[in-house]
Amino acid sequence: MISSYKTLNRVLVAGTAIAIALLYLFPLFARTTNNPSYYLQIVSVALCSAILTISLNICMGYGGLMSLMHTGLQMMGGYAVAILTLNHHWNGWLALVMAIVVGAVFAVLVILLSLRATYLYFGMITLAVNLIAMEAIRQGGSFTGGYNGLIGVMAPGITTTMMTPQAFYVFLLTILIGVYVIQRNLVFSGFGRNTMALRESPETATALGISPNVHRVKIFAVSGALAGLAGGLLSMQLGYAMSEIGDLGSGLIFFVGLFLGGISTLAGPIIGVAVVATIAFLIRGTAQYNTLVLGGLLLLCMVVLPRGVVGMYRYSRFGSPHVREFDQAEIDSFQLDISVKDVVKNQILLESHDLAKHFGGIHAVDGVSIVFRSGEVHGIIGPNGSGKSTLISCLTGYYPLTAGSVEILGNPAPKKPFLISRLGVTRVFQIPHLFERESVLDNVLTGMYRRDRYSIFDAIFRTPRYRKANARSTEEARALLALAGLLNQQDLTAGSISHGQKRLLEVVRAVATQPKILILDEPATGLRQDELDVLKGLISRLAKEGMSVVLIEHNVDFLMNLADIVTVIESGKVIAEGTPMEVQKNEKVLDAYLGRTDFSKELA
Amino acid sequence: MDLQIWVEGLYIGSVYALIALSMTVVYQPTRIMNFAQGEGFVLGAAIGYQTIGVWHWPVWQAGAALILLAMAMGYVMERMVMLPVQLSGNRFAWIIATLAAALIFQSLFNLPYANVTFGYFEFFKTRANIFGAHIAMQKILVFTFMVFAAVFYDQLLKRTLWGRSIRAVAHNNDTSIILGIPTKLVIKVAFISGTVLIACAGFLAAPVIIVAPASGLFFTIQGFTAAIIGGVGSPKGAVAGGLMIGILDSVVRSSLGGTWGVFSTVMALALILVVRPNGFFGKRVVGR
Amino acid sequence: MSNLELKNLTITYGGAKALNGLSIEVKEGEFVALLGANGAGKTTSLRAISGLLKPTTGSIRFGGEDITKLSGYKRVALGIGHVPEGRQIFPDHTVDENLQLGSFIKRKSYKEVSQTLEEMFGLFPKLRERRKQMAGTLSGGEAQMLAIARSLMSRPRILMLDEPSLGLAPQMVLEMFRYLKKLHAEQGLTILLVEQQARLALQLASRAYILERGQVKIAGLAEDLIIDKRVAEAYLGTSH
Amino acid sequence: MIRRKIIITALTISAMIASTVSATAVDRPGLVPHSVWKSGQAVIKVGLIAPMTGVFATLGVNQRNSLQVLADSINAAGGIGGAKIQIVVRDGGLDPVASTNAAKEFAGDSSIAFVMGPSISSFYAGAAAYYEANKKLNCQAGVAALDFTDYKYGFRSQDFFKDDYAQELSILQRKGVKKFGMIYEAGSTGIAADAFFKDSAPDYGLTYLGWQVITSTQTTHDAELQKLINLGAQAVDISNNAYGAYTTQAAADLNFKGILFGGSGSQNIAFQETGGDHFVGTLMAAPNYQFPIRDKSTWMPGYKAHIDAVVKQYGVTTGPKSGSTSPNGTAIEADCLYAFAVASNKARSFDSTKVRDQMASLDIPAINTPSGVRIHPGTNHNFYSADGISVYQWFKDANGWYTVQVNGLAVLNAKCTIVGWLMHRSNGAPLICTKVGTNLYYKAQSA
Repeated sequence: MISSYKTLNRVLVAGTAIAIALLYLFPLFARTTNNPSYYLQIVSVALCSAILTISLNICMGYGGLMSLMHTGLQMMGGYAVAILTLNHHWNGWLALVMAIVVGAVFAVLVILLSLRATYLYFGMITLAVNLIAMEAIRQGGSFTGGYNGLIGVMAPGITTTMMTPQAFYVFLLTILIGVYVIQRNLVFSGFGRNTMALRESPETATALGISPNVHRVKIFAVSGALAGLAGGLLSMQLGYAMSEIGDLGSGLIFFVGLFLGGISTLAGPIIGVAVVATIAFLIRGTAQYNTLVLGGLLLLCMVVLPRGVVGMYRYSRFGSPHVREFDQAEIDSFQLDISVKDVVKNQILLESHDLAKHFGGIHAVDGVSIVFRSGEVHGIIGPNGSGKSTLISCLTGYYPLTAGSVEILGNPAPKKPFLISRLGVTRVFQIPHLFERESVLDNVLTGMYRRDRYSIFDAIFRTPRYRKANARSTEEARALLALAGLLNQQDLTAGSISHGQKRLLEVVRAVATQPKILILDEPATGLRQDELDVLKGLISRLAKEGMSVVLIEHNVDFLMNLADIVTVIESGKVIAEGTPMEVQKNEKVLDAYLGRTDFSKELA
Repeated sequence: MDLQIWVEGLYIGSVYALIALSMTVVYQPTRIMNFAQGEGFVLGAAIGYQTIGVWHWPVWQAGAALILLAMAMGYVMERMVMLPVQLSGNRFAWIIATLAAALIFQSLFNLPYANVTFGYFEFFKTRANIFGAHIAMQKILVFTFMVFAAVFYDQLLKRTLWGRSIRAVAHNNDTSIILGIPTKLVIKVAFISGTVLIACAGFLAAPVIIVAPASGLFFTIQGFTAAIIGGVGSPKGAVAGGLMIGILDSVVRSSLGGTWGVFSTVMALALILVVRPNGFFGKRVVGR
Repeated sequence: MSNLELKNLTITYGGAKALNGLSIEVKEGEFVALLGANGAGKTTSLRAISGLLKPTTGSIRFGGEDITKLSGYKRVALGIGHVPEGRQIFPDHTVDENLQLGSFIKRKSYKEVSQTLEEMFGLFPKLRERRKQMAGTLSGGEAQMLAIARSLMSRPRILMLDEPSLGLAPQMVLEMFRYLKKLHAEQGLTILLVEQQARLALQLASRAYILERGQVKIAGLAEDLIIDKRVAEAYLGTSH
Repeated sequence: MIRRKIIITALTISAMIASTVSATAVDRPGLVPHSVWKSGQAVIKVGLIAPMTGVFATLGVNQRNSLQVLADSINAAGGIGGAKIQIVVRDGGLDPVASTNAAKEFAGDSSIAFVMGPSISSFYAGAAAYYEANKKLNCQAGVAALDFTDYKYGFRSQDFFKDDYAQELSILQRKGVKKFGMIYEAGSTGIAADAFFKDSAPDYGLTYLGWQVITSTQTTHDAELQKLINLGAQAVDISNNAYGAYTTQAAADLNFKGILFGGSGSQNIAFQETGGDHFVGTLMAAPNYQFPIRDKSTWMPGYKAHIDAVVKQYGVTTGPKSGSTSPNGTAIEADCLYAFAVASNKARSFDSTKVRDQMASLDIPAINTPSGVRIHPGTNHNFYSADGISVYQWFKDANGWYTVQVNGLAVLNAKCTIVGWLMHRSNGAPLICTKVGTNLYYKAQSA
C-alpha cells in the first residue's frame, strides 16, 4: 500500500515535470500545427485565466470569502496597463507592477468598507462593486476609452519594444508557475494556516490569537494583487482593455475551473482551467448550442466530480496522505522545552471577582470568584447546564460580563478574545474545533501563530527569515506531537484521525501557543483508556512545567486523579471547592449531580 | 417632481419585488440564492407570448398552461440545483449549480426565440390618466399582483401549516424531521411555488416590459439587489427592497440622467450593506 | 405492540464510535430511563431511533417493523415522538404554531388536531395563556412544556425525551416530571427518558439502562439501580 | 413565370439606374454569381464570428441564416470556382475574449478564406490587428462606428450611422422642423450620434436639444420625451435598440405629433409592437429595407430572391400585436459573401490579396446584390456609399404595416467624414465629400 502510494507519488511528480516541460516547449509544437498563433493564443489566455483562478481560489477556497468581483479586478488590472502604457507611455513592466498595485489597493478598499458584512452579503457587495467599476470605466471618457475600450496594448519588451508572442507565452507560463508557488508558499505558511483556521472556525482561530479582520484584509489584498496581475497580462495578450472583460458572465470560466479542478486545492485551479479551456476548445463548433452544452457539462461534472478533479483525488485511496512511521529513537531525539517563562510557583495568573452573566432573565453565571494559579491543575465540575462553559466564555472574553471583573496577571482583562489569548490564555472548546481539512502537523503549527515573526512577504518569497522560523516551528511541532504520540499521523488530515487522537491533537495545538493558562473543556470525552493515559501524562507534565491547567470534565474518575483543586458549580454559583476527596464526599455535590433521593413524595 | 416618475418607479419596483419574493420562497428552506430564478420570469413571458400572442388562446387557458409548465420547471430546477449542492459539500457550490441552471434555461429559450421579445396584448387595453400620469392598466395589474402575492406569501408563511413548516425547515432541519415534516418535499414545494410565482410575474409583466429570451440573468440580478437590500428571507424585505430600487432608479435617472439610475441602485446596495450588513428586514445570515 | 428494539447498533460519528453494538428494548407501556455520563451515547441512540443518524451496523425495529432504513419523517407517522435535547422549539413561531407543526402528520384531520390541542392545553394550562406569544419569549420551563406538548401533538405511541431537566430550575424540573408521570400513568404512554439526574429518573422509571462508551453497562429494574453504587460511579467516578 | 417577372423588373430597374450598372454583365439579378473558373478545391470555408448565444443571439442567428441561404444557392449552382462554400460558425457571445480567440483562429487558419465578424465595434477593433497581420480578408456587417480606410483587408457592408442621419436631417429640414432631440441608451452609438448632432445640426438649419439618456431598466420614456417637448422638440431620434420602442409608446402617451426617426434598427418589429399607431410616420434610415413594401414588384430583384429564400427556409418573426413581420435573416450580411464570390470569380483565385484587390474595385449594381444596395467599396472599403442609404416612413392600414420610401434632400456644405463619399440628392447631381481647410464638406462634384 505504502509502496504503491510512493510509486504513484513519483509518477505524479514526474508527470508534473513532464507537463511543465511540454508546456514550455508548446510554442515549438504549435509551430508544427496549421494554426500556430491561434493555439498559442488560446493556451496563453488559459494561462492568464489560471492565474486569475488561483487568485479566486486564495480568496474563496482558502479565505472563505465569496467574491463576485474578480472579473472586475481583472478588468481594472487591464485598464491600469492600457492607460499607463497607451496614454502615459509608461514602460510595460512598470505598468504591470501598477496593475498589481491597483488590484491590491482596490481589493483592500472594498473589504475595509465591508468588514461587517458576512458570507452572502459580502458576496453581494462584491457584485455591486463589480457593476460600479464597469460602469465607471464606461463613463470614463477618453481616459478609459469609454465603451470602446483602449486598443493597442502591447506586451513589454526586453531588448526590443515588444516580446514576440512566443516569448510572451513563456513569460506567462513562468509567471503562472511563480503564482502557483506563491499560492503554495502562502498556504503552507503560518499566514495560510491561520487563514484556513479562520475559514474553518473563526471561534477557534480567535482563541488561538488570530485577529479575523486583519487576516481577511490581507488575504483579500493578496488575491486582489494577483487578479490585477492576471488582468494586466491578459490585456497584453489580447492587445486591448475593455469593460466587458469585467462582466461576471464572461467570468464563468473561473468559477467553473475552480470547482471542476477542486476548490481549496493547490493544483485545482490550474487543472480546472485546463479542463474548461479544453472543453471550450472542443465545443467551439456548436455555435448556438454552446452555452447549453457548457451548462450541461458543468452540472454533470458537479454530480460526477462534486469535489473537483484534485479534490476527488485527495479523497481517494491514492491521494490521501499516509501514516509515516518513526522509530522510537527518532521520537526520543526531539528536544522540547515547554516550561512556562516569567512565572513563579503558585503565582495567581487569572482571577475573577463576583463574575456574573445573565441572558435575559436567566442567570447563567451568578457571582463566581475563582483563582487559577501556576503549576496547578484546577478542575471545574457541575451538572449539565450549570454554567461552566459560560463561565469560561466570560473569562476568555467571548461574552461581555454582566457584572464583576476578570484580572489576568494582575491587570484587568482586555475585551477581545484574541487579545486575551495573546496574554497567554488558551482555550480548547468542548466540541472538537480542529481544522479538519488541514494536516495534523499544520494544525499544531497554526497554534504557533503568536511566535511567527515573519511577514506575509517573507512567507510568499520564503525568505531566510521565514525558512529559519518555519524550520524551528516545525521541529517544535513535531516534538509536541511526539509527546502526545501523534507523530506518525503528522501528514494525515485532522479529519481522518480517530476521535481520541483529535482531542489529543487539540490539546497539543493549544500547548503550541505557549499558554500560561490552558483551559480544557471536556478533553476526555470519548477517549479510550490508553488515550486517557497519554492525556493524563501530558496534563501532569504541563502543570509541572508551571502552567495553570483548567479542566472542565465530566469524566470525574479522570479528573479526580489529576486535579489539585476542584470547584463545583451549580446554577451559576460555586457550591463547593476543595481537594477531589473533599468534593466527592460533599452531599450538596451528590444532590446536584444525581438529583435528590427524596423526590418520590413530591412527584406524586 | 413629476408623478409619472414615481409611478414608473413603483411599477418597475413591483416587478423587482416579485422576483425578490420568489427568491425568498426558495431561499427560506434552502438558504440558496438562486441565480436561475430569473429564468422563471422569462418562462412566464414566453408562455404568454406563445399562447396568447401567437395562438390567441384565452387568458385563462394560457394561465393554466403557465402554471403547469412553471411547476415542471420548478421541479427540474430543484433537481438541477439541489443534487450538485448536496453532493458537493462546498459552501459555494450553489453559485455554480444555479449559474449552470441559468445558462441551460437561457440557451433553451434562445433556441426557438432568438429573434423574439416576448411582448403581447395587454389584458386591459385602457390607460389610466391619474393627475397627468399615463399608466397602463397592465402595470397596475402587475402592481396589484405583487401586493397580493406578497400578502399571500406572508400569510402563507404565517398562517398555513405548509408555510409554517417552510419556516421550521429554515430554522432547524433535524427538528422538522422529528416532527414528521418531509423536509425534502418542502424544498421541492418551495422551488415549484417560487417558480410558479415568478412565472406569473413574467406572464403579467411581459406586455409592458421588454423580456427577451436571455433577459433572465438581468432580472435575477435586479431581484438579488432588491432581496439583499430588504434583507434576505423576508417577504417584507423583498417588497421594500424592490420598490426602493425601482423608485430610486426612476427618480435619480430623471433628475441626474440615465446612467446615474443604475449607478444609484448599485451604490445604494453597497452603502446599505456597509451600514446595515443584514439589510433592512434581515436577520443574521449563517453560512451553509 | 409498540415494542422498540435496538439490536447491535453501531454508529460512527466524527471518527469516534458513538454507539458500539448497543442493544436495548422498550416494551409497550413501559417507562424506561437511559442513563450514563456525557458522551456515553444516550443522545445518539435517540437520534438513531428517530432516523436523524444512520447506523453503520445493527437494526432498529418498532412495532414489529424493521425501520432501520426508513426516512426520519415517516417514523413519526408510525408513532415515534422525540423531544430533542435543548428543546429546539421554533422561537419565531407562536406557541400555537409550534403545536400545530407538531401535528403535521395529522394535518388532514382538522377535528382530531383541535381536539389534541385542547387536550394539551388541559395538560399544560400555562401554554394556553401564552398561545399567541412567540415561543422565543417563553421561560425555560414553559419552553420544555411546549417541546413535550409539540411532540405529543402527533399522538405518538412512544415518547423519547432527551435531558428534559436541562437548565430548568429545580421546581420546574419537579413540575415537569409530574406531568411525565401523569402521562405515563393516565394515558399509558410508553416513555424512553434520557436524563442526567439519574436518581430522579430512577424514581420515575420502571427500568433503566446505564450506558458507557456506546454500550449498555448495567441494565436492571429502577428500584434495584437506585441503590446500586455503580450508578453513582458512572457519574462521579470511583470513590477513593 | 415568376422568373420572367423578375427579369422584366430587373431590366426596368437597370434601365432606371443604368449609369451605376457596370461590367458584371455575366451576373444576372437574383441569381448567384456566375462562376466559370476551376479552383481545384472541393470546399471553400468561410468563417462567421457572432453572438450565437446570450442577449445578442438574434444578431448572430440572423447573420448565420442569411449567409446559409446564399451559400446554399451558390453551392446548388456549383459553388465558387467549383468549390462548395462551408460556413464555420464561432459563438463570440458578449465575451471579448471568446471573440478574440475565434478571430485569431480564423486569422491563422489558412483553410478559411474569408471571415465575417466579430460584430461589435470594439471587439472588431481588437480583432482587426490579427486579420491585417495574417492578410485575412474580412467583411463586417455589424461594425457601425469604425473607419475602414485604415484596414487593408477589412470591408464593411453596413450603413455608416452618419450617412443615415445626414439623410434624415435633410428630410427634417425639408419638413420644416426647427428643433429636435435624441432619446438613446448610454453606449458608444449614443455618444457618437450625440457628437454628430451637436456638430452637424446647424448645417441643416436645425437646433439640437440634446440627449436624454435612457437605460434598460426603464419601461417608459414619458419623462424623457416630456422634457424634449418642453424644450420645443418637433422631432426625436429614437434608439436602434428594441428598448427604443418605449419612446414610441411615450409618443402615444403624450400625444406627440412630431416626427420620430431612427436607424436601421427600426426594422425590429418591437417598434410597431410597442408603439402601435404612434409609430405611424416614423422615419427609418437603412441600406434598402423593402420587406415592408407591399408591392413586391418594386423590390430589388436580388434582394427579393434572397429574402424570399430566407423566409422560405427560416421564416419570419411576427409581432402578435401589430402583425408586422420581419425576415429571420440579415440581408446585408449576405452581401459580404456575395461580394466575396464575385471578387473570387473575378480574381479566379482565393488568394486573399488578389480577392481583396478585386473586391475593392467591385461595382455591383443594386439589382444584383442580396441587400438590394449597390456594392461599390472603393478605397474606403465601405460597400455602400452615402447614396446607398434609403429613408423609409412607416404607415399602417387595415392590412397592417408598410413603408414608403422618402427621398433624402442632401444639403450642400453638410459635414461629412470620408473624402470621396457620395451623397445622392433627389433634385440634383450627387454631392461628393471634399476637404475644405481642415474640415470635410459635401460639395457639388464640379466644385
